[in-house]
Amino acid sequence: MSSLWLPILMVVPVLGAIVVALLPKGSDKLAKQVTLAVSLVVLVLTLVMAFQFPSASGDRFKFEAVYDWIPSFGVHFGVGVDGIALVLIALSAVLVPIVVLASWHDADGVRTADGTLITPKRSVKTYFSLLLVLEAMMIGVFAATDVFLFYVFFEAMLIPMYFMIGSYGGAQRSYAAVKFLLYSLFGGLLMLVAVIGLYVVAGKGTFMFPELVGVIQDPATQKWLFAGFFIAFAIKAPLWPVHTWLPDAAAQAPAGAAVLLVGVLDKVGTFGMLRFCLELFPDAAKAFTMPIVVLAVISIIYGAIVAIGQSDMKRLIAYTSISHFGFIVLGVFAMSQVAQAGAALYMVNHGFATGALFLAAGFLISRRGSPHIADYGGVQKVAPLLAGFFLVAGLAGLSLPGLSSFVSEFMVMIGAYSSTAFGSGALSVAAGISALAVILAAVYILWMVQRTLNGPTAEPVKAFKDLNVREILVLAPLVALIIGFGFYPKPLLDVINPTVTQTLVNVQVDNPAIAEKGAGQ
Amino acid sequence: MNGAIEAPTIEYGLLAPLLLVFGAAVIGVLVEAFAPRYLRKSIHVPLTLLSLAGGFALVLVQALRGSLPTTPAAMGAVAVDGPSLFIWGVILVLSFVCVLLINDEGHFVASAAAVPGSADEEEAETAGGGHTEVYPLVLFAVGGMMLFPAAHDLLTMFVGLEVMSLPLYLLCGLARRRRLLSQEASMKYFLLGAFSSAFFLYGMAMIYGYAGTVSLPGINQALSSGVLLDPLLLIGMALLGVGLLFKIGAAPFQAWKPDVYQGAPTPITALMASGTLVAAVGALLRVFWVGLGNLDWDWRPVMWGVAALTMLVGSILAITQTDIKRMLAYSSIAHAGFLLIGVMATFDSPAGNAGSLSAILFYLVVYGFTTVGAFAVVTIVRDPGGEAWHLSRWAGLGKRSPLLAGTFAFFLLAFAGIPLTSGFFGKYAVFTAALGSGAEVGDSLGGWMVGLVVLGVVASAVAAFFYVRVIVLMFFSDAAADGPSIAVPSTGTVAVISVAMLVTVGVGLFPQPVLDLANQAASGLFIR
Amino acid sequence: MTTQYLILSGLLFAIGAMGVLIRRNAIVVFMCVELMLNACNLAFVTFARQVGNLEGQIIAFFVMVVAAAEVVVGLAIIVTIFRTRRSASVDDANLLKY
Amino acid sequence: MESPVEIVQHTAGGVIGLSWLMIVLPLLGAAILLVLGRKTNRWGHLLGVAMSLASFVVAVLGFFALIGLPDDQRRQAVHLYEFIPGMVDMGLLIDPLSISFALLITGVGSLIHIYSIGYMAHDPDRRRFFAYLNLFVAAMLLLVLSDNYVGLFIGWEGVGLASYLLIGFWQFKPSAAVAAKKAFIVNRVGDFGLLVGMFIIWTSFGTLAFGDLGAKVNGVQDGTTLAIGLLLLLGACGKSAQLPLQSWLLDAMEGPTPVSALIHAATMVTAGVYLVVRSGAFFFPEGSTAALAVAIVGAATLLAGAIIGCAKDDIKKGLAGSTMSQIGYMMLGAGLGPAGYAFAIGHLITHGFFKADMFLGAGSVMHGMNDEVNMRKYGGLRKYMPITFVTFIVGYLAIIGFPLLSGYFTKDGIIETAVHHQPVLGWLAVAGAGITGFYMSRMIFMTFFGEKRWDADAHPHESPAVMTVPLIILSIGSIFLGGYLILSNTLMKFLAPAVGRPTDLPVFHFASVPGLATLALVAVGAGFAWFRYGRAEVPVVAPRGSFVTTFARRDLYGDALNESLFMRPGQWLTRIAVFFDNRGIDGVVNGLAAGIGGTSGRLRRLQTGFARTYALSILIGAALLTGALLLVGNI
Repeated sequence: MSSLWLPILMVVPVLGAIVVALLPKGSDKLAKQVTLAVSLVVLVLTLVMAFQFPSASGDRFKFEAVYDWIPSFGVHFGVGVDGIALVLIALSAVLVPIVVLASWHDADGVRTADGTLITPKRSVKTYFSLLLVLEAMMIGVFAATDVFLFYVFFEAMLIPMYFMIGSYGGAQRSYAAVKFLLYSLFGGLLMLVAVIGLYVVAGKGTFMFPELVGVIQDPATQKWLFAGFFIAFAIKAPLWPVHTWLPDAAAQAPAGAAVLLVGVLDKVGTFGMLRFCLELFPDAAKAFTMPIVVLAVISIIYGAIVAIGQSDMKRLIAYTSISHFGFIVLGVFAMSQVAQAGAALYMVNHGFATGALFLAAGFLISRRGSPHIADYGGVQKVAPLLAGFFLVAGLAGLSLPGLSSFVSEFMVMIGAYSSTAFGSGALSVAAGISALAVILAAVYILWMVQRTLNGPTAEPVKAFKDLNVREILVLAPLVALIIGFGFYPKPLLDVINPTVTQTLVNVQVDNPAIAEKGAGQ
Repeated sequence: MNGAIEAPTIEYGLLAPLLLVFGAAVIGVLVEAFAPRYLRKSIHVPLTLLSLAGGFALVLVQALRGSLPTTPAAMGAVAVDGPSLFIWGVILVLSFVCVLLINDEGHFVASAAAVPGSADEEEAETAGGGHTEVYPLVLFAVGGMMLFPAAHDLLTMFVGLEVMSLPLYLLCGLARRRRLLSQEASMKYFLLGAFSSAFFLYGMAMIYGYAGTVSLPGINQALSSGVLLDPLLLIGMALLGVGLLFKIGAAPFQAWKPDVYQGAPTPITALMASGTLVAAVGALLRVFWVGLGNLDWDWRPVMWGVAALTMLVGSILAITQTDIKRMLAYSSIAHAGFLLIGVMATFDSPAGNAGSLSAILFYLVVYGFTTVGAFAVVTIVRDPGGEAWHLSRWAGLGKRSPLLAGTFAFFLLAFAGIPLTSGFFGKYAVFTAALGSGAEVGDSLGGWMVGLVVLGVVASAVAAFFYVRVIVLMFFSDAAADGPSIAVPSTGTVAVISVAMLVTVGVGLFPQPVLDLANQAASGLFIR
Repeated sequence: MTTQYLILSGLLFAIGAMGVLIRRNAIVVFMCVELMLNACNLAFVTFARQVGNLEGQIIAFFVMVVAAAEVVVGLAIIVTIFRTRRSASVDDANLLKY
Repeated sequence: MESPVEIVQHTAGGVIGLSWLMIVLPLLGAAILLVLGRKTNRWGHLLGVAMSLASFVVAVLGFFALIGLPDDQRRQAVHLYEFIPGMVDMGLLIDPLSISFALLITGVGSLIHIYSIGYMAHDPDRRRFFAYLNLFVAAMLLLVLSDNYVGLFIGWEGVGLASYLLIGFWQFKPSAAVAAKKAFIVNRVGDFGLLVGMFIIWTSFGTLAFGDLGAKVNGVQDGTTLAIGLLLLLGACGKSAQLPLQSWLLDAMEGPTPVSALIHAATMVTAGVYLVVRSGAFFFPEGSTAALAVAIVGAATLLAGAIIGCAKDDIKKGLAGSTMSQIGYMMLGAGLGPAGYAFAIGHLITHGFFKADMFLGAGSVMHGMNDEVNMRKYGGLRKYMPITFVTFIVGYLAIIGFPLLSGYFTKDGIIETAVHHQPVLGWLAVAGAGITGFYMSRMIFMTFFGEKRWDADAHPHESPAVMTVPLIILSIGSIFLGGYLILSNTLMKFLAPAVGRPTDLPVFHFASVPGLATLALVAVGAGFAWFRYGRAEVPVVAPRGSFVTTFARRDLYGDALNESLFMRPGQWLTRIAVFFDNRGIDGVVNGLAAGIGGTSGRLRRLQTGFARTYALSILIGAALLTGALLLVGNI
């Protein structure tokens, strides 16, 4: 049986994009409304689907649909979701409407509180249709059960994002856009070689993921192919030392695009590590665990330290994300139930937290017209709501217990610490070191908060208006989710856990977590 | 030397497309000779288009008839096998499209002989009409392009080579604007072309000396029996290679390409970039797979170096180009490199070879259409002094005419091989073939093929940089004050661009039909 | 006993190639190319003799025809350039570069 | 000694089953006040008080429900919901220890809520203030009530957040903003310890719930438990401002006075003691190294705090120093095993009363002196604010351990036990008591006695009833509570099910050697204070004292130490890292791009435009090709 859920989820935004693109000139408002409507439809569909998701039943992929696409390459249009894919699709579906609302006026020329134009008027229809195309691709990349299809989306996603950064971004936008594209493209091309290699070596004549699991036996081959995939994902994630594109891209992109970039697109990297690197090349994954964990820990600490030194809000947030992605990678490669479940959960929570942070920062910047922290001060006094949301988002960023990001960070660290996969020692040390990040996180967030929100109100800040209804509608849902999942993460974890268990089985890690406190029960 | 030479048998049916095109060309010449000037164009255009269309129809008829001949036609001079028919079809469609471009006013000089700005040019201008001998020339060139890859012996191949090249030499010199560049291009192309074909010829002589025949299967025969290390053979192979690699513009024989592509009239550039490349690759395959197939353990390593060098030279040098056509020329050099990867992807199993052959054919189709489309766009982005050749003039095009810029951007992405464009599948097919042949047990190169593919992706990453650069110019940077004007494109040009776009998008989304055709054409491999 | 002819043809070919590289005048360069073609002809005829079939000699005729055609085209091009530039030096024509 | 009794899973409904209301009510209050925002300005403070009182009521009911049960039933675990599947569930543990804390928090908390109505009357943001207070109460209750370390940690950070928000309540003052940030960050250092501690607990015992740990650990002491103990101690030091993480507490006085009273005196800062006592059975058993470490830290801090207290002219900072010192006593007690727990908790409770009493008193004084905090500008205030004076005196007597007042019993208990178990530390504690006597008396004399040293525009007046009533209630507690709790070991017996107790209950000696010594020293201290500040003239500007004084004034150079050990190196590290990222890593990336571009730029020069050059390249190519083919052929 093939279910139509996922194809519909992908078709709807595409159709929406076409409609928006074909709207007559000067119907900007309509374009926005249509986009919002479409994205909300997608959200509703996704939620309905998610609630039908049978959590603990047999086969790996639910809502599967497989059609032949390119028979002579053995490529199928194969989609289906396991727990992790489901939550990530849900994440995208939630973020898009929020981003639409958030970037309502981004394309029609942004004026600061004192009325100076910071970004000129640009084509509104293009921006929003790109957004919808991107949504379709984001859903596709997580839903793909065919390695080739995954790759296609993995690369094709770059283009709409490239245009969103390049033509709607800040002063350095084209540099940032090109850097982003080339970095990712390079990784992607290496991955292409690995993808072909996988096809050739496996000799199965198909790219369907389930049929490729455990096919590659020869360790040397595994290592090469693993490397091909991993480098691409490491660049995407981004992992130290191939991270430098992110701060530029995120800083130059309009806040909305930045949210999707850091919140969703980068997750494809960690998602790919978890599904492809681990399950297709288990031996290589185990062989490379230690070096990768080291890189992850470096990212965690390094990202945090560099973040402290940033003077530009968006760059700062970008670096905090680098630190957070370090945690995710650590969780993925800690090879324990708790850690990997934590990592998967982290992908979602980080989407919400960083999303909120970027958007709040975006609202600040749109009022002041400058991303430089030094240009602010005393916002709390004039715009308490904005300040409040910014603070909560920041606290989520430093993963304050009671907010969603804490649960995942805690699970990753404790899971890594207790992981018995490889003679716990080294992983414990890694977890211990990465725990230092909780201190650094407090420093970079609170210092930024102190310099922007607190203290005497700076002169230009006096003109600030507090959040309007639209902006509240943007931030409130995120904060609600952050707090809600902070106290009750179970729904997400119940969906994630079986998939993680499955993964660990495929990786042939004998993990007590499965035996004792297995996800199922 | 006994006995009389018996009259040759010619399979007119099989050769019909070829003959039709040549016939039309001859008629074209007669028209030039006898028809009054004001009539000529109105005769030429339908004549040319119809003959090309008819040729295509005939090709289709043969293809649909199914059973392809297993023996060469015309006393073993021409092999009308699957690949030939496929290549003929492609060339005919591409050249048809290019003719539509050529039709546009203002590409060609009124009188090639006239000195620019001289009185008799004025007179020629006022007399009206472009240079109508363009049409028969093009037809001859197309005929040559068809003969070149279908030739079953080296002599026919040489003749085809010349028939293809000579008209092109002339056509390059006929640009209406920037005459000096055009003529210079034509001269360089001519001299170097002749030079390289001399090498080809000498190589042919050596081979003949070794094998005692110039028919490709004959040579193959000789290889399977005779000594393999005869310097005659090796040198001959090398010199043949020079001639062929020169035509596809592989390094270190690529020097002519940028100059000629830049100087030639853009429609002709399009014709060369698509048709000539297709034909030359076809011929290359025939020589090295059919004629020298048994020697591949020797030429593949060398081809490895050529391919690698070509890809790198092409993509690295393109980065710093400022002339759009020149940049596209370098990009086509890089693509020639990718094609060479496919040429090296030989197997022991016929099935494997068929696989890589179809990969190459597929690549040729998608690249051909995309490149024609790209040049077509170039023809309508105008300055007062002709086409807006300098890249800086393209700044902000996306703002002024988003549709055109978008189309061009899409072609560029296809060149770069971004998924969901036809170019991606082309690259993919070739790379797959290469890795496959490398993975084959006991392959003489083995891991080296992987290395080459990695080199290939690195090259395409570098190449992506300059494609992206153009997109940045068009969309992200603000328009130049006196930006280029977009000429209202003729229906012909619009047709060309839309066809190219259609293929690039369509194949990018659903490559299977084209792949089926290629597979079918390649299934029987070449006649041996 | 045919080797001398081969050596001769080789020499002719080499001279032709060198000429192309050294001489500036387009006409002369072109003549050098023709020389190379004729070197080929000589080689063909010799080999025909050596291997004992007619193909080589026939090929020689073909080559001559082709060469003739080439002459026509070549001269046409060179003359046009000469008319516009008032010079037949191949080195003067280097607007297209880099 | 007896160990704690088993925790029973609570089944029946009843009050204990509803104990989650204690947390939810104030949380709800906070939520309403924050979400509805300005709309609630008129009645916001009342709602805050109501919620806190309601939660107090629930606590009291729970208390009675608990003592209604037999001893072995007095540890009731209330399961709420599955938190992290397979790892930990949300649940409350209602036992004597937690309920005592709950009573203190909600009780004193409510009083301070009420007091704040008056104290913050003129602040435009009073509503927000009450929201934060509610938030704090909720978090603090979660901290003490939850039945596992994760829940505890959430509360732990929650109170940290509330403290951050309240210290920085007047965030437009840079000093306040900085102090708030500092408090949070220093606390985070402690949290790091707590986190890693939890990692090890989970890894080695597979559970984070207090209920299961007892069985899993069952008294075994080894490297692991020691490590856990020390890490938890680090956490405790952070929250409870013990050495070496004490530096934030004094700056925290930037917050409004009620905050200092509730958070930085009565409740939050004692969380460390709670943590140690709660984990005592597992990781700080009597005589273990971990426990010794706790005691040492306590002793060191109680001296440090006292010394600092001596030098402060800012009344609140003086009190803050004394808070440090008093918590040091509690820590000392907590480090002595079950014998000390009762006294530690006892002192914690009584201290909650008298220190809150004094802070609020100080607040009342400031209220009357337009927020002047410098004691050198007070003097002779007893006539102008009698109630404040009396209540303050009560608190003062309690803290210096004047016989028969609360502090006397609890502190003396600690000292006695300490001298008995760890003589050295014990006698240090005695010395500490002496110093306490000095600096507290100093405070009294400078504030209420002597002649006026006010600024011209100061018009001291007694505070409104809404502020004085809480003072009175607190002072009553400060008088009697200690005796009630200690004399007949009421508290020790009550706590026994939760923390265990020594087999032979201690008997309180009024005339023990350490006790008398303490009294003597206190008297000396007080006398010296009178000699310096009561009888003599107090200069309005502080004279630059001996290096000892400076040492104390500078908080024993704690900040200087942090500055030079962590902040400066940290800043350097940051700068280096940023530079490395921009020039180093990104440099390589951009350098690569530039390199390729440069190569391209150079190579294209080969394209000279001369046809003959091209011909040459062809020839060379041909030669290469031939050579290569021959080469490969002949390999």
